[in-house]
Order: sequence, then structure tokens, then C-alpha cells
Amino acid sequence: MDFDFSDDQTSLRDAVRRYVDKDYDFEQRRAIVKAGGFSRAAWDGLAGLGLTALAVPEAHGGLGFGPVEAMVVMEELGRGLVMEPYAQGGLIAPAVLAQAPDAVQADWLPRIAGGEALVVLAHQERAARYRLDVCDTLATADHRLTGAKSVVPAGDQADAFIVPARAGGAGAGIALYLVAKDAAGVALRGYALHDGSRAAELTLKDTPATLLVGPDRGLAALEHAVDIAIAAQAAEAVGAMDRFVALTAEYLNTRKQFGVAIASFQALRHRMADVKMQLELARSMSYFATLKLNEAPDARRRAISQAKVQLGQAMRFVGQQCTQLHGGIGVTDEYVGSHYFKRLALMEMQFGDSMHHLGEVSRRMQDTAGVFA
Amino acid sequence: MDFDFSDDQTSLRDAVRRYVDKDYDFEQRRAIVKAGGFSRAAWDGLAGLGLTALAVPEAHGGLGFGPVEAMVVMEELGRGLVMEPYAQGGLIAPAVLAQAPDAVQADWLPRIAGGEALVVLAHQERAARYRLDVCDTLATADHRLTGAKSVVPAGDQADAFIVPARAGGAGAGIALYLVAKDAAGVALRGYALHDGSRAAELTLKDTPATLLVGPDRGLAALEHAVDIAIAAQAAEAVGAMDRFVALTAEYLNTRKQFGVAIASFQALRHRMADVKMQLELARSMSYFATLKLNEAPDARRRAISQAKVQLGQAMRFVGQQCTQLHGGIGVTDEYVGSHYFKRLALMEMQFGDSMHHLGEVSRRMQDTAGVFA
Amino acid sequence: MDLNFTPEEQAFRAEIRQWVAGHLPQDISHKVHNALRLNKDDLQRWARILGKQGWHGWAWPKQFGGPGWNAVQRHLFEEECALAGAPRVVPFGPVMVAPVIMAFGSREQQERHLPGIMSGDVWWSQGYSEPGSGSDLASVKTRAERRGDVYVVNGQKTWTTLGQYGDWIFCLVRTDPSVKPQAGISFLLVDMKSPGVTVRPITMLDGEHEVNEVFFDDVQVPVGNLVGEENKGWTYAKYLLAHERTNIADVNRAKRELERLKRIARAEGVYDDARFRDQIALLEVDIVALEMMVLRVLSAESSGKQSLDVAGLLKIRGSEIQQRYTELMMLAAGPFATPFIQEAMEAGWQGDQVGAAHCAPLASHYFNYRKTTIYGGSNEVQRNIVAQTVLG
Amino acid sequence: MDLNFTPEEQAFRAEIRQWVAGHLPQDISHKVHNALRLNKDDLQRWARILGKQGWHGWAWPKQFGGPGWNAVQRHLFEEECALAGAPRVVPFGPVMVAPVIMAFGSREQQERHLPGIMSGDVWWSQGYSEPGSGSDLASVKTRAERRGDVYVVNGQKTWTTLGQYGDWIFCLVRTDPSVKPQAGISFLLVDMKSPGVTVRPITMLDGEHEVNEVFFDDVQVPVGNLVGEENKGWTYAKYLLAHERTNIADVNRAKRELERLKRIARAEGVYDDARFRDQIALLEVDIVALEMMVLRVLSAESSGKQSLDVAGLLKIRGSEIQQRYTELMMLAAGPFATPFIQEAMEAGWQGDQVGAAHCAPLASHYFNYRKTTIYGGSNEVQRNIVAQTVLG
Repeated sequence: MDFDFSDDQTSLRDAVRRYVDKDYDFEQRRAIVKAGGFSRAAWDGLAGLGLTALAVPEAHGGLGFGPVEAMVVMEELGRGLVMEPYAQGGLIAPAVLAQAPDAVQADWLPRIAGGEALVVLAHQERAARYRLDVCDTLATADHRLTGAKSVVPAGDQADAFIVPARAGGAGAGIALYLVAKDAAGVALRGYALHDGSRAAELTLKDTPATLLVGPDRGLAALEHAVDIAIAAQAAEAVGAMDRFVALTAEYLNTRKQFGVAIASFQALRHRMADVKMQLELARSMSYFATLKLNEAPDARRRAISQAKVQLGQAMRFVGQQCTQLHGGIGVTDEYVGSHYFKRLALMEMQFGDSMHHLGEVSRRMQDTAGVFA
Repeated sequence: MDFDFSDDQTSLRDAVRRYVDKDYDFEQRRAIVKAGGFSRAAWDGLAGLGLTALAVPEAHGGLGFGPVEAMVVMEELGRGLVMEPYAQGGLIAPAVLAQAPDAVQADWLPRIAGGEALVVLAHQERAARYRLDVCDTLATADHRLTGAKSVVPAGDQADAFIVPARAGGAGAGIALYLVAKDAAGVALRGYALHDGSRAAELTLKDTPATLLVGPDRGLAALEHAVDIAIAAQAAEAVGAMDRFVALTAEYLNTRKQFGVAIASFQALRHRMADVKMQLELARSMSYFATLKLNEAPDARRRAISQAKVQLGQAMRFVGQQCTQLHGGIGVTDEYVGSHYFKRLALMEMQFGDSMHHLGEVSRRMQDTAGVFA
Repeated sequence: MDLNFTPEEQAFRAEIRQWVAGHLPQDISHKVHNALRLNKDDLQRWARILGKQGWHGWAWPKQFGGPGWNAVQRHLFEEECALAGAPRVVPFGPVMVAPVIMAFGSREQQERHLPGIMSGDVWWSQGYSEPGSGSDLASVKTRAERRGDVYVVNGQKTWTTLGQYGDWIFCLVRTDPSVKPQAGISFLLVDMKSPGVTVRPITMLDGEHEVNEVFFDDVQVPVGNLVGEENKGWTYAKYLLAHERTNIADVNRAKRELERLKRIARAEGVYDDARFRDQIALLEVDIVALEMMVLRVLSAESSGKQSLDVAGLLKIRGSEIQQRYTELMMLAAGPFATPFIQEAMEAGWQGDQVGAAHCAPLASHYFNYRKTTIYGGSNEVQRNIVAQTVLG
Repeated sequence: MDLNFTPEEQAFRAEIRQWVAGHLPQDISHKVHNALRLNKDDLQRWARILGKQGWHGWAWPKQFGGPGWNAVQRHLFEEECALAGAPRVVPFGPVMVAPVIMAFGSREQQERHLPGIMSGDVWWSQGYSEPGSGSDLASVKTRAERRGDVYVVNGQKTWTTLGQYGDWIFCLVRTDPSVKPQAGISFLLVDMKSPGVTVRPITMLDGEHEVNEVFFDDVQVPVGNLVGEENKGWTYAKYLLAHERTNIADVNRAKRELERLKRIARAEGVYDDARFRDQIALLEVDIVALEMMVLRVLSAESSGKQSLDVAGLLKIRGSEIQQRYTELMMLAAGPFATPFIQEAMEAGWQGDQVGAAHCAPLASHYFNYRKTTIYGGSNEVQRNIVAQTVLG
């Protein structure tokens, strides 16, 4: 039992932080938002740091790192409100592709590692809400897909999509497919999200695709991918909250009312204590999610849902309270704080909100409880 | 729309308050607790004020007053932590008996009005939790009852019980019966509750009873009785909370720490603002419950559940926070505050807790909402 | 004690309801019911319709051209307008500056300004807040120096809601810097077309232009535009803040929005999800309790027999409820609330939606409504006030 | 970074588990698992069993007869004891006064007192709080005047937990009233059998006699019972408070009690009620998060590479969780938690229960546990401390 980071992990953290501080400050970020919410240059920057290779197996030109390194990276990206979908392209895609037939791996993984190919998960459907087993996209026996996926991260910037579809028509099992952006029958409609990042609606019409994971393991692979996403997002949220809390502390110590710094008001001090509580509980559960990622599916899913419940509560409380503590300036576009608030709000609704995951925790509850239960 | 009390209502309030202040202060109350939790003298005192006649129709020697007068009385009894079951004997019993055959009314109502007969509702069963339609007590066609009722208010002090039972055996409709304390097959086991008041386990074995309300209207009459109880309890809780809040304010202004009155600490001041919020919301919903008591059953039940949700939250928050604000002294038996805390805690669990009634509100929700919806 | 409105009050309500049904433009109520964007024309159109009826200043006494309604009647009017989907009346003219002009303004000021406010023709803005003032309103720094027949005004106001449309602005200005803060303030009416007045937009977190900074650079204001006496402005300012409390809980709008929340939840498939539905049920209880508290205040105001000092509670609870329904609406839509497509918030937009059309404005509203616990005296300041009533 | 305990740590845990299984009397663990009343004999029996093994001072270094375990080992020991249903060790001797005696006491004091503490034979009490002191511990009023070879002690201590069983009491006393509060305090060990010591029970809201007032009336205490230097007591007091933090979150007990909550909820028919079950699920998440926070502290203590100052958070969250599980247990029983039958809380009581036997102690525990957010530095004081770390 040890929560210290290794020297290599610390170096990784420092490298990412330096990059973000230098090449992704608030003004640079604002320019990316204005340009649509995705910067290929920024993606190349992340690739340049080796991040796109991080989770790719060494056999395919990657570094073969694990969840802890992913967590370290995500925290720093969260701290800098980086919008490019690193968890999608750098963590989820390699994890899913590593389960694909060898030829597909050899085709895609090196390009993912090198940052040339951005592959994202396109699983959200209109009727599914947060349920992964609801899927109306259908695949024919020869892997031609028809259906629609919503709010696909950086959808109109990606090179390919990982698409769950029912293999063999309605009622059949869910398989995972790879769909190239330029395949026949692909239509994309891009737009911005409220946090400034980019997404798209994806429709497929008799679109040829490559089978990644068959219907026997497709849903399990999708669940695993989403769990990776939730763990990554937990770390991202911790980074974002940590920074937002620090900004708020700074503000309270600077801002004066009635002749004194408002950090001297006990009611605000206690609110900050409550905020700090949520931050540290969230950080604890981010560690928990990361360190449970390699457990057996049942234990993993339960742990991930427990983490998301805690993280969801923390995102909301920290976001709302830090905004409130800033007063008027906190709700303006020009102040960086409001962008943390919006990012945190959106994250709660990605991959299942607190209510959804509370339902999962409730459903999976056992007689004993605890970190090692 | 008018929330002013009439001069008569104000006089009634003053009379009850004077009585409680004089004859039911903390030391007198403590003596009653020590003696078992019920004082016939105190009951006679309430009768002497005319309270036992309050809700009895004029035709039977009562005053024929309505829910508002009941609310006024209950608030004052709550303020003084009066333990004798006035809502039971003075409000519920007359309301149920008014639906009984004429001869039964003529037999019992004058004695209730005069304070000679204490009749209480014995409806709680082990398996029912808060559901009124769960009833394992059975009645034969000639009104002989067999079953068990739990936590009957002042059960071993009462002269008779209003008992719901299935008229004609398992699966039949619920009717209401009157069971005299000395009827054959009645067994009582009395004990104290945590708030110092008295209760009993009641078992009936082939016990002869009098039919009050037949199985066609029995459950409806029981629901109405419980709604009267909840509205009365809401007022009682408001009285108790109002007093506890005042005691706490007094304490904060008196108690010194680090050389200043702790009422000067902003975090505690804000907590008191939150407490005051709950108190005023509770008072508002106590009015609401009272003024909706004569509505049609559906609207009445919905309103009562809405009120209980608000009251339940308020009882818990006000009780816990006022206790916390007192520090160590707040959790001692010698301090009156802890008795308010315990009374409030118990009230939340009587006639359905907040969770139960939230379920009812959810179930009865309509498209529109509001006081007049 | 009686929960029901009197037959007279019910008749009054019916009359208002009928009038609103006949006069509120459907395109406007459509926008309100669907939280679509209201533009200046929408707001001013409705203001003028009310004005023509003499109801834009619905709380005004008869002597100044108002209907002279009592507290219950005003409440019923507000409720009927809210439930029918009328926009909130922009308060700076009819609700804020008008009572000050009535109470402290000169006959000339009353005759000059009140008709334009009532008719809805003249758009007023508020010049209270300044950069750095926050809850400490008496820390006014904007200077007004008397030079002959004019005050020369220099300084800056901020958070000026809808100031981009303003014809006039009422301002707190410092006329005597040598005395303690409250004593040196005056209350000035300023024509926003005066040379030296500059309005600059502040973009809010939802991307909307709702508030502004207003700069005063050697602006000459005739001394005739001083309300009441010089250096007595703080008294008038407090009078205004007391009047601002009207409808502070906004419970009628909350009832309307609760209905919308239920519609959205139903369409998104979560109305029958017990977990989500419980949250709606809790909110419904909160709204009923708030409405009861509002009715208690109305009753106390009407009869004058009790005093009920719960304005702080109404502000706190009202704003919390507003935030909660915007939050639940957003959560109901979930991922489909995350796209930021500003055009989709315009009525009649024909472009493609992401998810159902009702999803488009939900996150923006949630973000926007964070302001409600900050403005109008932050909820922290309100808690100070409430605590004062309990603890002294 | 690794969530798993090392093989060595796991072996240690297994060893402890086996020992506890073989030595913890079943009648005692039965009481703990069912929240029945523990008497003095129960507590002292377990203390002596631990003492015989050298574990009653399980956090002590080897030089003073302790096992010399590291932070992780101490945690594993505490966890195994808690999960097996061992009573909490009464901390005043082994956890509170012993470290002070080790660090600041004389050789004679160490030789005289530590063996009796370790063996569980000598029962210690705490004399910190005074009437009116509350969170302001330095406001000590109990006087100790030196007269030759003795201090003459006069004054009163309060909230002395289980002081009715006490053999000795450690006290903060004022030896110099002329200097500022912190500077005139001394740390004194007092034999409670000394003439002039009177212990009076305080009945708590649950009717239990758990705490006491202790009066000192011209009590003569040999100067040899002064720990360290005269007037340096505040330093030792703070040292003690820092040590008291061990196991402050009490998360292991929370895990055990969560299991009990589930058993009770199941028996009462609410475990499968979605609304109630959600509350258990939320509590479970809270407990896992708290445990992770505790493990982070352990890791930081073990490696010494990071500092993690979250003692205030652990106290706040730990106490909130304790209160929540007692609350949920009570709510699970509902009306059947309301009877107050003290005998029913004794193990082996054969009288009639109201409802299931597990209902009897639930409300008492809920009431009793309100203390947890008040004692040991109230949660308000803890929030002050946490805020200090964030805001300076």
C-alpha cells in the first residue's frame, strides 16, 4: 500500500505541466475555443510529449504505461482545462484496439502512438441516456453499419471512430467496430460544447466498418472502455478542482469588502473547508478508480461507480461554491474560473451522472464494504 | 387568504401557554417522566382548559372547533414538550368517533369532551412500517378482534382504543373498532419512549369490540385520522422548534469563548440563519397542512405528505443543529434542549418519516404544482 | 385563518387572467415557456402593452397613474402574468426608480419621468454597483462635482443589467468625499445619451450579453436631475432596496418552471425513474413551502396585524429554488444539454438540434442562474441579515 | 503507486486476525456487534488481554515495552480489532497520557506508570475540559499552588469520560495566573483516590452515565507528579492532542457498522426499498472515500515523502459518518426505535422486546453519537483549522 509517485511519474507530471503552462494558457485556450474547440497543433504537442504513445503497447511503438501514468497526465490536463480529447484518443482507443485482430492493431496502433491518427469512442445514442446496453445502431453480417451516434468527442476532427453496434440486427449482441472518417455513408455535423470543446453528431448509413471486438465480448469491452474514461475523467476533475480551489483561495485573500480581505469572514472560511473536503475525497476516489482499473469486471465496475458518485458530488459542490465565493466576477466569461465551473458541470454528465452511478452502486452493493471489499 | 389568528384563537393560545408555563415547566415535566410519562392530573388540566372538548361536536357537549384551533393548541403543547397524547385523545378520537353510529357517539363523545375518557388510536403493526393498508389484525363477523398493535400512545393509560382490523378475516377490508381497555382478551405492556412519553404494546385475543366505521370506509377514516395526526404534529413540532431556536439564540448570546459571545462567530450566525429558514418553512407547511385538512381526500393526502416531508427535514435539521450549537451541554439530560432534540427525532418517525412521505409526494405528483394546485 | 382567496380576489384573478390571455402576444409567451431568447423588442412590446393598460407600474398608487392595488392584488397580477408566460418586467424603471421619484423626487421630476416609465417607452438602467463594491454598496467612488448648474460626473458603474438598451440611468454618486461613506452620497438621474457616457458589454459565462460596464467621463448632468437633497442619496438608496423586494422569491415563475421541468423529464424518460422523480418531488415540496411563506407575507402586509420580517429568507430560498430547477432540467437532458449552439436558443430556428429542441437552452440557463445567489445582496449577505433578526 | 498491501503486511494482518480470533472473548464481541452495553469489566478484561500480549499500547515504541509497529501495522491492528468486534480501547492511558510520559516524563514516572497502563490494570482519566472552557482549552481555571513538596489543587474538570472508573487522572492546572493563559499551565498526574477528589456523574441525553464532573478540593499532589517543567504544560497538552489523532476517522468501525446497518435494514424490510437503499449506497461511498483518505495518510506517514495535513478533514468526515450510520439504523427501525427500555440494551436480557431485539439500542446510539461532532475539537473548530491550511 503506497501512494507515492515514482520519480518517472513525477517527471511525467512535470513535463505535462510545463507544456500546459507554456502552450495552453488561458489566452491560447481562448483562441482554440474561438477556432472551434480543437487544435491539431495542440494534439501534436501532446504527441510530442509522448502522451499518445503512453498507453499503446511497446510492441506497436508505444510506451506501454498503465493507469497511474494516465492519471498523472489527466490531472495536469484537467488543471489546464485542455480540451483536446486525450482520454479518448490516448487512453480509450489503445485499450480497445489492443483487443482487436492483430492486423487491425498493426494498422492503427503505431499511428495512434505517433499522434497521426485520432480515434474516438462514438457510443452515445439518443435513447440510451447513460446505459451502455441500449444500442440501436445495427451491423450487417458483412460489417456494414447503420445508425446514429451523438455528442461524439471531437467527432468532426477524428480520423476514425470506435462504434458499438448490434452485430446481425436488432436484438443481437453488441460488437465494437472501427469506422474510418471517410468511409461511405458517414455524415458528421460538428459543433462546440459548453466547455469550449468540440463534438459532433455522427450518422452511418450502410457504412463499411472493421470488426474490433465480436458480440461475445463487445459489451464487456465497451464497459471497460467507459471505465477507463471515468477513471481518466476523475483525475482530470481533480486537476481542475485543485486549480479552481487555489484560484478561489487567492481571490478571497485579495478581494476586500468593508475594508478587509474577505478571506477573514468565518462563513467563507468554513465554506472553503467544505470545498477542501470535497477536493480531498475526490482525489482519494480518483486514486481508487485508477488503482481498481485492472481488477475483475465486477469489482472494477463497482469501484468505478463508487468513484463517479463521489466525483460527481465533488464536481458540483466545488464548481458551484468556488463560483459563488467569487461573486460577480465568477460568472463572467473573461474570468478563467467560470470555465472551470462549466467544465466541471459537463464532466458530471459524461459517462453517467451521480444519480446514474448511485443506482449502480446500489445495485451492486454487497454485505461487506470498503476499499478491499 | 388570511393568516391572522382571530381574537378567540389568540385567547386560546394565551390560555394554553399560561397553563403550560405554570403547570408544565421543565421540573414538573421531569417528575412526570420519572413517574412513567403520563400524568392524569396533567390530562385533567388540559380538560380543565376545555381542550378535550375542543374538537367534539357541540351536540355532544363539545365546542365544535376546527383545525386552526387545534393547530394553535398543538403549537403551545409542543413548545412546552407536553407528553400527554392530546392529539390522540382530543383530536383524532373525536374525529373518528364522529363517524360512528349515533349510539356510540352519544356514549363516548361527551365523556371525551369532559376529559373522563381517553381514547387513542392503536394502528401500528410490526410488519406495516408506515403503510396504513397493511393490517394483520382480524375481526370476526361479530366484532371479535385478534391481533397485536405496537407503540400505542399512552396505551396502558387509555380507556379505550380505536383499532383497525380486517372485517371478516384476512384479505377483507379494514374497519375501525372501539376496544375498551377492560374488554376480555386485552393485554397491555407499557413502557416509556425516548422522549419521556408513554406507550404500550396491545394484544387482542378474541376481544369483543364495537364497530365504528365499516370496511367500506374504514381505511379512508384511518387515513383521515392519520392526516389529522400529522397536521397536529406539524404544529407541535413548530412550537417545539420555535422554542428550541429561541433557547439556542439565548445560549449563543450568553456563552463566551475566547473572550467573546459565540453569537459573534459568523459561521454560527449563518447556521442560525439556516435554522431559522427551516423553522419558517416548517411553520408555513404547518399552516398548509392544517388548512388543507378539510379538502377532498386526494388533495388532503397529497398536501399532508408534502407537509410531512418539509416538517421531517426541519425537525432533523433544527434538532441536530441546535444541539450542535450548544456544544457539550446540549447533549446532557439536565439541559432542556436535549429533550427538544429527542422529541423532534421521535416525531419524524411517527406517522411516516420523510422518506416515506417523499414517496407519497412522488406517487401523487401532478402536472401542476403549488398551494392551490 | 383562511387559505382561500376571497370571492372578490378570485374575481380579480379571473379578470387579470382573461386580460393577459387576450393581450400577451403568443410569440412572446412561446419563448418564455420554452426558455428561448427574448430580445429588446419582446420586452418592450410587452412593457408597452402593460403600459397602455396602466399596469406597467402595477404597484403604483392611483395618484401617480397606477392601479392602486393592494398586496394581494399585486401578487395575483404577478402570478397570472408568470403562469401565462409573460416576461418578467424589467424592474429598473417601474419597480426601482419610480418609487424613489414618487417619494423623494420633485413635482417636475415626477411629471417628466413617471409617464415614460409607465408607458414602457423610456428604458431605465441601474447605476448602483461599482467595480470592487460588491455587497458594500456604500463604497461609491463615482464622483459628481457641482459646477454651476451641472454636476460633472466621473467614474464607473458595473453589472448594469440590459444597460445596452438604456435611455436613462439612476446613479449613486459621491458628492462629498470628506464625510463617512454613507453621508456623502447623492441620487442622480442621468440621460444615457449625454456626452461622456460609454456602455461596454460584459460577456457572461453563458456567452450572453446581459450586463454592462457604464463609464462616465466628464458627463454633465443638470442639477435639476438630483433627486431630493444632495448627500441624502443613501437614504433613497435604502428606500429603493426595500422596494426591490417585491416578488423577491419569484415563486410564481418557479411554479411555471416546475411544470416545464416535468415536461422535459417526461420527454427525456426520467420522469418515471424513481431516483430522478424524487428530486422533482422534493423541489415541488420546496416550492409549495416557499409559496406558503410568500402568502404569509402577503397576509401580514394586507392586515397589518403582524409583522413578518422574512425578506432575507425569501431571497435565499427563492434563488436556491431557481438554481435547482435549472440544474434538474439540465440533468434531465444529460449529454444532450452539453452542446452550445447559440442559434438553437432563438425561436423559430430551423437548424438541426442535438437531441430534442427543449435541450438547447438548458445548460445556458443553469450557468446563467448562478447569478441569482450572488446579485441583489448575495445569499451570504442575506444570511447575515437573517442572523441579525434571530441573534441581534 | 499500489493499492495493495505488501505480502509482509498481509502476513502481519493474518497473524493479528488469528490472534484476535483466539483471544477476543465472544461475549464481548457479541455485545459490540449488537451495540449492547459494555460494562467496566468488559473493557478492562479486553485491555488486560491486550496488555498481556504487550499490545494495549500498540502504538508504543519498543523501548517502552510496545511492539514498535509502523503506521501501516498499527492501522492493520486497529482494523482487525474493529472488524472482529473488539471494544475501542479506552484511550486515556495508552493513547493519551503514555506518549506524554514517554516524551516529557521523568524516568521515575515512566517506570511507575507505563507498566500499569500497558497491562490494563490502571485506569486513567482525562482532566482537560473545564466548565466553560469548551474549545478554548487554554482557559484552564483549576489552580495548583505549590506548598513545599506538594501542589494543592482546587477546581473542577468536566466531561471526564468513564472517570467513574478512574484510578489516575492527568490534568492541566494553572500554576501561574499572572502570565498569559498558555504560559501558566502545568501538566499534573493525580491519584484519584487522593482526599478531596470527588467524581460526580453527568447523565447524558440517552440516560447513560458516560461522563463526569471531577472536583478538586484542596487535593495534595506530590511535586513528583508534575510532568516536565512547571508552566510548560501547554506544550505537553498540544503534544498529546497531536497524538490523539490516531485512528481519528474511525473508518474501520464505520465499515463494521455499515455491515450492521445492512443487516438491520434487511431485517426491517427496507434494504430492498430503493429510496432507503440509496442512502446506504451513498454512505458506502462515503466510507470508501474516507478509507482511501486514511490510507493516503498512512502511505504519507510510512514513506515520509509527502506531507498530508488532513487530520481536520478526517475528524469532520469520520464523525459525520458515525452520526449518519446511527441515524440510518434508527430510521430503518422507525417506530420500533422509539421505545426506551434500558434493560433491553443489556446482553442476555430475557424480557419482551418491542419489535426485533436489534431495535432496542438504536435511538440511544443515535442520540449518544451527537457528541462526536462536538468533542475532540468540535467540527466547527476543525473547519477553522482546515480553512487555515487553505487560506492561511
